[in-house]
Amino acid sequence: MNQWVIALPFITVALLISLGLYTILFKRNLIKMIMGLAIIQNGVNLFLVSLAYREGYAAPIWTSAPGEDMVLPTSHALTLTSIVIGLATTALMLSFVIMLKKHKGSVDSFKNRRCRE
Amino acid sequence: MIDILLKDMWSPIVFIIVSLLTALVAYMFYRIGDEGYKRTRHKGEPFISGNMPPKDPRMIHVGGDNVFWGFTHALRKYLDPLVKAHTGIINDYVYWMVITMALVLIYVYLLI
Amino acid sequence: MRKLVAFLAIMIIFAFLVITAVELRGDDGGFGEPVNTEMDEYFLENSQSHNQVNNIVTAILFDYRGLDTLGEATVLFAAVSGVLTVLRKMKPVKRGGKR
Amino acid sequence: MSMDLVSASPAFVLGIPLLFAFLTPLANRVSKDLRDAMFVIGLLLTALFVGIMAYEVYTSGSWIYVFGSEESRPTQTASYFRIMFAADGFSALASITMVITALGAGLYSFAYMEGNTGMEKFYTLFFLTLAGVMGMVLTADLFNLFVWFEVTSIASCGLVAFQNYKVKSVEAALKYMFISVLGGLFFLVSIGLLYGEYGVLNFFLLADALTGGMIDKVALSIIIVVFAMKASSVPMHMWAPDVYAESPGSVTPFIAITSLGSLFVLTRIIFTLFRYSFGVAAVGHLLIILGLLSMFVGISMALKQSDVKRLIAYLSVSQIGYMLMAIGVAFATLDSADYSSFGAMALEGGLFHMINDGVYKALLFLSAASVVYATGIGDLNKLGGLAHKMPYTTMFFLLGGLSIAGVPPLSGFSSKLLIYQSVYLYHPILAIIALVVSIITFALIGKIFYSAFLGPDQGLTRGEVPRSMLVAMGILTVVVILFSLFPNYVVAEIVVPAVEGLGVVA
Repeated sequence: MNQWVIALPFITVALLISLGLYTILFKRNLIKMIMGLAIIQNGVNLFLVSLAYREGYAAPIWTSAPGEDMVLPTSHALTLTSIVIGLATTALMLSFVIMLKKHKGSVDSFKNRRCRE
Repeated sequence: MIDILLKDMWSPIVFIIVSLLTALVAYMFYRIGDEGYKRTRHKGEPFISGNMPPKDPRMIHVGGDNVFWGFTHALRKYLDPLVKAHTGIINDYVYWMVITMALVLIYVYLLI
Repeated sequence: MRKLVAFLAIMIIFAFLVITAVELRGDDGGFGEPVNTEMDEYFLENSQSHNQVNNIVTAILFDYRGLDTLGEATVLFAAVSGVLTVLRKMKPVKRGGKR
Repeated sequence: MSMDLVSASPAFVLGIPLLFAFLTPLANRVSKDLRDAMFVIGLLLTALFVGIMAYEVYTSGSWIYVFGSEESRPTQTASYFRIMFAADGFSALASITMVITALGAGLYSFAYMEGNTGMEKFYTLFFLTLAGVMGMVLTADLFNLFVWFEVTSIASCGLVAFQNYKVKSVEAALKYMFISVLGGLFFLVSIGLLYGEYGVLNFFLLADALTGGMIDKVALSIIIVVFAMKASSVPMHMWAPDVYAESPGSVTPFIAITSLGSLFVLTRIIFTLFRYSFGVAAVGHLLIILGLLSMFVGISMALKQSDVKRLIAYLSVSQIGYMLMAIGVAFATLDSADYSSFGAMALEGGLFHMINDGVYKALLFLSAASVVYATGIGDLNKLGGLAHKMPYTTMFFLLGGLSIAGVPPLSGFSSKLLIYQSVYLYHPILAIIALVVSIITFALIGKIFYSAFLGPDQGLTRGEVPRSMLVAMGILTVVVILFSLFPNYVVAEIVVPAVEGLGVVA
């Protein structure tokens, strides 16, 4: 039982990812679907950051650390990169939606289905 | 088991030479034929079920979906649901991906 | 029907993620107790002597995994180019037929 | 000096397209001719460095290039903590495929895209896609793979939506982007799982560390699904026809090559990461199932298409099935004695089919784009009689089409023969299905050829496409003919080193 309580941050991540998937699958508004994607992004970033955590350890900066006890630095670097990538992809997708709205005047995914079959 | 490996026997250059030789033989047979044969008036004109061919030559062409119409029509009970499943809605694209992911996860969990 | 299947699929993925979350890093490990830290310890020990940098994340971003940062900048550049491309003035190009 | 250049050639293969992606907008400020010249120079330089890398791999063996390390060929574990590129036969094969297609598509773009505004952005996105794909196939680091995956997704989506006055293009780009980003996020989850468990990101260290526990199972099955999705495997193929049909004709083969690149990555990941820790048979069967589905559903959907590019897109989905099946058979037999009797042949066939497929599919897409360029019509119901005015395009299409259908003596037959025979030895049913699919492919090529090119002249076009487009297709044709005439040479010199590069020797 203790294990489940300890793993709570990871379970939060799983919840966030499932919530995002739910949003993507059940919402028809394209903007809301992109918001669902952003929820998953944040969940994944939370996952990467929480991987770094070691109890009682300091941030990986030598000037403020009391000793050599520091949390894992690699996943912080990975998270920084993935945040920037998330920003870039979201921006591009929103610009696609803007263009679709200009053309057709709709952000409904059920109405944007000209390519099919 | 196939003892002879086809890939060891396969050589495109030999194939091309053999095809050329075959073509040569065919041409020689062709040359034996009667040279005095005369084309009749309707020879070479399209024959459409006994109807007169249309005046406009563009109408003779059968194109697009009509080419394998019979084949696709015979398979319509299999093809139509398949075509219908390609809805073109993003939600469905994600839906199929999520389902595949769930199935693969179960498959790998059970079988490895 | 479709909604039910989709919901089930989400549930299955959620279940697997939860199982992995609990199983991560062994039975007695888990959150906050990484097991294999060889790579990170190497960075912690050597980033000062290699790079004269106190902030180890900086050392990783710009030295050890510098190519990732280049890729990150490339992603930004690609996204900017993409947005400028998509949102540029529409000017249809007529083509085909009897030119 | 020159030795350093050779040693660093994997970095240049990635770096040259990146550099030129930044340079083309600057050159556009000076003049349009300089910009066009830069584009060609960049492509040729990339090809040069791919050639240098491949030559070095084939003559003196593979090596690993470590970024930012004093020793570029690692001897100690600490070097594996940095990002590294694997320059082996497999990356050589993959990057040769990419660069041939990029050259063809790039030269074709000049005339095809004429009249569009913002061409400097087009060239930038083209180079970024090339860089992303090269990074994807060369890298030996999981997170770095994710970064190049995203670069490829973003840049290729920008290319798809380049003709933003077409609503269908924007829509296809949005769909592709959406599903790629979702796939990328799942990939990131599995990277996180593997990093959290083993604390390393490098392929080789990870391959040593994997134990085959629950974490590995979940992470690796997510990776399989994500890369199969990007490779447009059924049932996650639905984005592919949209994107291939609605992207600008000159870059369609280039978009197709990104999905082929994902298949390369999938192969490498499976063979390096799954191999030592897992029951290989189950994963092999999974790939065979995906391959069969792709072949069958792809070809069935192609039967109902009436748009020429959409039809070819579905044909390409079914071709992906052949490769997945061949890789699956090779992987399923990896631990048994069957591997030396036919598993290795399946792998050779699959890899040979990948390089073939990249080239002839490019030829096919480009000739379809020529039809659209010359007539403005993509609908097969309205086309007809183009052979009268466009003899060269007809010839190119016929060559690519017969090759994709696997008609002897063309290159598609040589690789399919390897696949048929090895798959037959694994299970006869698989080979029979593959043959049937191949026959239907031939019929569908006949359909396009008959309805678009044969028949009386409909007066749809005034003449052949511009000469530069013909030259671009001609280059690809020469490659197809070379592959057709000397398949044994290609297998011995390019494909066998690639099989060795995957770390499996019969």
